[in-house]
Amino acid sequence: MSKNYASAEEYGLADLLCCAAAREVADNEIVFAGTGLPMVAIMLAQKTHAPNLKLIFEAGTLDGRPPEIPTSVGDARCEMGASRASGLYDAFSIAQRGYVDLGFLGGAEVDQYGNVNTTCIGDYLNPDLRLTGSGGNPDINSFAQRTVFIMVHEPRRFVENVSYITSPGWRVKKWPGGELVPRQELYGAAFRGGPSAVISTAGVFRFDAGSGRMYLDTCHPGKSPAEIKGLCQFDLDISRVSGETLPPTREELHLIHEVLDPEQIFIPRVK
Amino acid sequence: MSKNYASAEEYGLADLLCCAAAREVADNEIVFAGTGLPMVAIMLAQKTHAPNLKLIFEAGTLDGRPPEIPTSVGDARCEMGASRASGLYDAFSIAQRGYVDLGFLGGAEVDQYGNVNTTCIGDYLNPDLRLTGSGGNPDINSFAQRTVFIMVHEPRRFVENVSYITSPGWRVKKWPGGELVPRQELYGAAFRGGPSAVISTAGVFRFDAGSGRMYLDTCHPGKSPAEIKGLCQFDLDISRVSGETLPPTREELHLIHEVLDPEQIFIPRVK
Amino acid sequence: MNDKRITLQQAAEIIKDGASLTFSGFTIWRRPMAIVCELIRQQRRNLHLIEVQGGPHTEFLVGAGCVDIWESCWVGHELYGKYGANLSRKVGAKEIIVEDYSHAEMMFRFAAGASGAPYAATQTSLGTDIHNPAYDMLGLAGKRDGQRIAKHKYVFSDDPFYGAGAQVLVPAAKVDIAVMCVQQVGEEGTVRVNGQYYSDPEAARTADLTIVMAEEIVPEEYLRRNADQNTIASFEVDHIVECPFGAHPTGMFGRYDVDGAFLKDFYARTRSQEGFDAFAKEWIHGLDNLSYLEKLGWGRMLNLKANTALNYSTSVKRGQ
Amino acid sequence: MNDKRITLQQAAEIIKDGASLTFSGFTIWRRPMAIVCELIRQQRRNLHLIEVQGGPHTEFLVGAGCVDIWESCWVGHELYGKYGANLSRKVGAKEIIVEDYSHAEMMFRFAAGASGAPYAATQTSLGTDIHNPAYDMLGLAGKRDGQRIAKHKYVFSDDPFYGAGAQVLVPAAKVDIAVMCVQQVGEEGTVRVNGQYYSDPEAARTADLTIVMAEEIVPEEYLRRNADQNTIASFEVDHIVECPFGAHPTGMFGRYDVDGAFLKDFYARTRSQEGFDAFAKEWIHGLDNLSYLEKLGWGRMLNLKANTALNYSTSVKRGQ
Repeated sequence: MSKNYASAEEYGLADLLCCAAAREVADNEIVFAGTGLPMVAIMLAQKTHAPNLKLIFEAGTLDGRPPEIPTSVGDARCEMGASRASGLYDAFSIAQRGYVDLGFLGGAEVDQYGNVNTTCIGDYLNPDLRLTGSGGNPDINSFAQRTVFIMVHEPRRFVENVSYITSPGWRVKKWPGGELVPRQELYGAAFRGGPSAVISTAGVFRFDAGSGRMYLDTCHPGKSPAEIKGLCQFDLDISRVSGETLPPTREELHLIHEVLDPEQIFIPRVK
Repeated sequence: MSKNYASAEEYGLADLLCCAAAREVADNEIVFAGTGLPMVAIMLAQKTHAPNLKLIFEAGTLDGRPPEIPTSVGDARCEMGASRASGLYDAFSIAQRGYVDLGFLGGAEVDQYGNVNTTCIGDYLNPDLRLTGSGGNPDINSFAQRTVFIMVHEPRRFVENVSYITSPGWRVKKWPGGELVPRQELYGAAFRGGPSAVISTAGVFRFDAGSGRMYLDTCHPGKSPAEIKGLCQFDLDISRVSGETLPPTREELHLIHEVLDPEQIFIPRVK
Repeated sequence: MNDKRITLQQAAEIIKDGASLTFSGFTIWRRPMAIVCELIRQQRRNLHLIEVQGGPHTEFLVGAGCVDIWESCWVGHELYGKYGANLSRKVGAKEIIVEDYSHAEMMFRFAAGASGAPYAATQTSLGTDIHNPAYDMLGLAGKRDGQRIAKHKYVFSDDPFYGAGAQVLVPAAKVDIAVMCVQQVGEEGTVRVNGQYYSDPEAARTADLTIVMAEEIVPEEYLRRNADQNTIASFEVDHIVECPFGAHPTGMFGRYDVDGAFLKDFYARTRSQEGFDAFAKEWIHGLDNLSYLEKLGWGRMLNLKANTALNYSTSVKRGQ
Repeated sequence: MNDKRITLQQAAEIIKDGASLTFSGFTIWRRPMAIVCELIRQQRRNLHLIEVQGGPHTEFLVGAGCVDIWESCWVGHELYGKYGANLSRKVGAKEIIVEDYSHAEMMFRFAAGASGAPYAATQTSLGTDIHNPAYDMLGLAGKRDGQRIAKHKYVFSDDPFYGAGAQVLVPAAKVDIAVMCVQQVGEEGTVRVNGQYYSDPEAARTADLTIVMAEEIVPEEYLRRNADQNTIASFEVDHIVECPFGAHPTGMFGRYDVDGAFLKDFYARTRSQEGFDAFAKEWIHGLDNLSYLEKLGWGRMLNLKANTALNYSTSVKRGQ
């Protein structure tokens, strides 16, 4: 059955990101999701191709099936229909124990190795802007089999060196010296995986298994590889583009706007 | 008000032990109790001079007030009226955190320093008799401010060297060598206390703060210091006897037999 | 039976200048805002906050100049305010020391503290700047006395048992006072949290003293009928305060939702110190809990009230 | 929805010769006796039991010759049998390896395993023979491969953070299968334990595979109406079995008491191998769960049945 893809004027960028993110999830996976668009994406996957995925919220919800989109993982809406409501020790223990297949995360800056910053802009000791801090970003990224980052694409965010590595990518700092080493080397037996995709407002990016460097996989409709390369301060590999990011289907748009986020908390309607 | 002490024919040895044990508890203390006579003793203290003591059962009952005497700390009776029913991680965390004032314990063998064995009789590698094992004995003894042991008094139980140190006394083994060192030295900043009394079927024993050695404090009615010394394989200090162990009061006997253990699960009636 | 009841004002008075504090709740849920406001009214100073993660209560205290040290991993108002503007401003001006850990590290630090262990071994955040030795802010400030503040921010160590590789040892949290906000507390201190309990059990047990503010003080006997539904044991709680809606503008499972509009307004207005001071003048100073509620008004609070079948509000406007 | 239901027989078949096992419950409460009996019928061999503490189930398996290694701290029948006579006999005859830890050490080993940490730091049992290096029985037997069995029984280490002194590091428990017995499990695996949950959450999470036997399989949706009352999450449970009275002769909070007379009889009769074999012939072999219940009879089981207002039996004879 051919899919009923929406045309360009029927969806917005948030819809596209949400659907691209949902497609990163396989059925039966255990997924760790933060507040916002990732939550909508996972609930979308749950209602489409991955009905048996299990959702974990950091604040302490295990196998959640919220009837309404929560506005925080601490929200009262998280508990309704969940298998167990407990706390953060439970959630992080489960993650460290190795249950989590996939985590969805965000970031303010990312470098070519998938190192992500959510802590500060500028010198840490003399910051231009202090951000929220790490939250569970490095934890989920350390414990999960793979992580997907959803980010706004601006040149100031896709940088040569992030101001502060909050969340570890494929080449990370070995202390006390701080030289970059492969993630596998540092994590040793605890290595499970790392960033598998970055979904930005320009395209979908993946990482070369050998070099750990980011490459462009798909361009969002209307964007060219060269244009996207121009939006990165590092030298983006655009030699492996597989095509265009698939647009949302009409069924997905219906689910997003009529079922999952009718209040437009995270995903605005375009019309 | 003078106490209404029972006469010798009105009570049994178990009654005497139970009352002696109850008197080791002060009001408002947090007490960790195992199954059996200690449980009756603590509930007796709760109903007499220590109404605000808080009872912890190892299996996961915090501030328990069982309406009927439980036959195990895992018993369904433990939960009724408790502040919280949870599990062993909770109970041992609370103990290690330093909440526990007093623990009641038992043992098969004890030495002059209060080292107690509940693991095996004979060489550990070729045991004559394997016993139950440690249970929480060494844990409560490590974590509480003080512990009281209740034991049957026979020469084979009050020995020069226990077959296996299950629970640490005032001179303990320093590994890898195994030489005896003061408990304070080994526990360092984690030192909180140790065995404060042994209540046997012959008398009540305490420990010298300096030497860590056991001395006879009170003889049970009808027992002489010399007789009790003869029941110990080590050289018992009988120079500090303060008198005779106080008998149960009639009120205490009433509570034990009519209220706490009417089924005679742990404390038989003498008449 | 020891009487544990105190007033809001007394609760704040127990917390002295220079104390280390932690809190119940998660980001914008179940924060002890009424006590936080009282601390600001009493002009508490030099506080050291050690928390699994921060939220509006952090921003209130930081904005009011009560805090010298903040040890945690995150502060903000979720979708009602992207980051902690007051903390951000004071970090920039070096008016506050921030020690950054990861979320799991903070949680494991509290779990270790709560179980009486001096540290926990974990394998999170390896290779990040969280472990950058140049960023040990309490060390740089000369505050690592090994008493209440650990000698090291963290220590690397190899697993000797299974060859599991590099471990990050993180020191147990040591906290003077936990300030909690929950649905129900019994007269003797037993706490029943409904919904997610976040890191509340560990917060209460790690702290040397625990103050529980509750929507209701209920008969102890009522809670003890179902001991397996209770969250924190009587003897872990030192003082109790009854204060309905004490978590506002944060939310409380089963009782009321987050007041998103209030938080948005706070975030928008308190990016500057002048803005914070004006906010505090309007919403903190000169008020007590009742006059604060009067000022909020019935309409606002009824709108936030949770539907008791669902445990959240069906009338609150959450979206665009 | 994956169907997790299996039969008692299938549950036992999943557990292969040589597997490492742990169990739900505490001493003589909530032990998965029906599965244990089925394992004996299926003549399982070379099992490695790693448990926070033992009980009748241990004695059944050990007496039947199913067990090669027992790592724990205690075995017995509480007041119905002073110690584990079968284990005692086999230890004397060197037919089994016993590795002794303390109770808290075992609990912390499971807590570490459940949270994915390779070890836990604790300060218990210092100065005892539990730490006697000559008594490292798995080491003496050459079984410390650093894979499922840690390279060391324990390691001493100083606290680098607060000068808290000598720490005993104990290795995380690594367990193949947790065999649980609880009041209710949902169709998708969510477990609700009533009363004390003992070390059940850690047992389930530490094990690589978890089998839950329950008095009743209930609609998943029923349990999910109150997620904060559930004990173990759906995805931590791999297989579920419905087996009423599956814990007998151990007890179950809210359902039935311990069958003390049965345990006393077991303890008295199984001090010798011949005694155990006769017991097994009478009560294990040639029976299934229904014929076992028929053999016990209605009078016996009604006597043990818990009063639902109190959660324990008011008719069972407990004393002399």
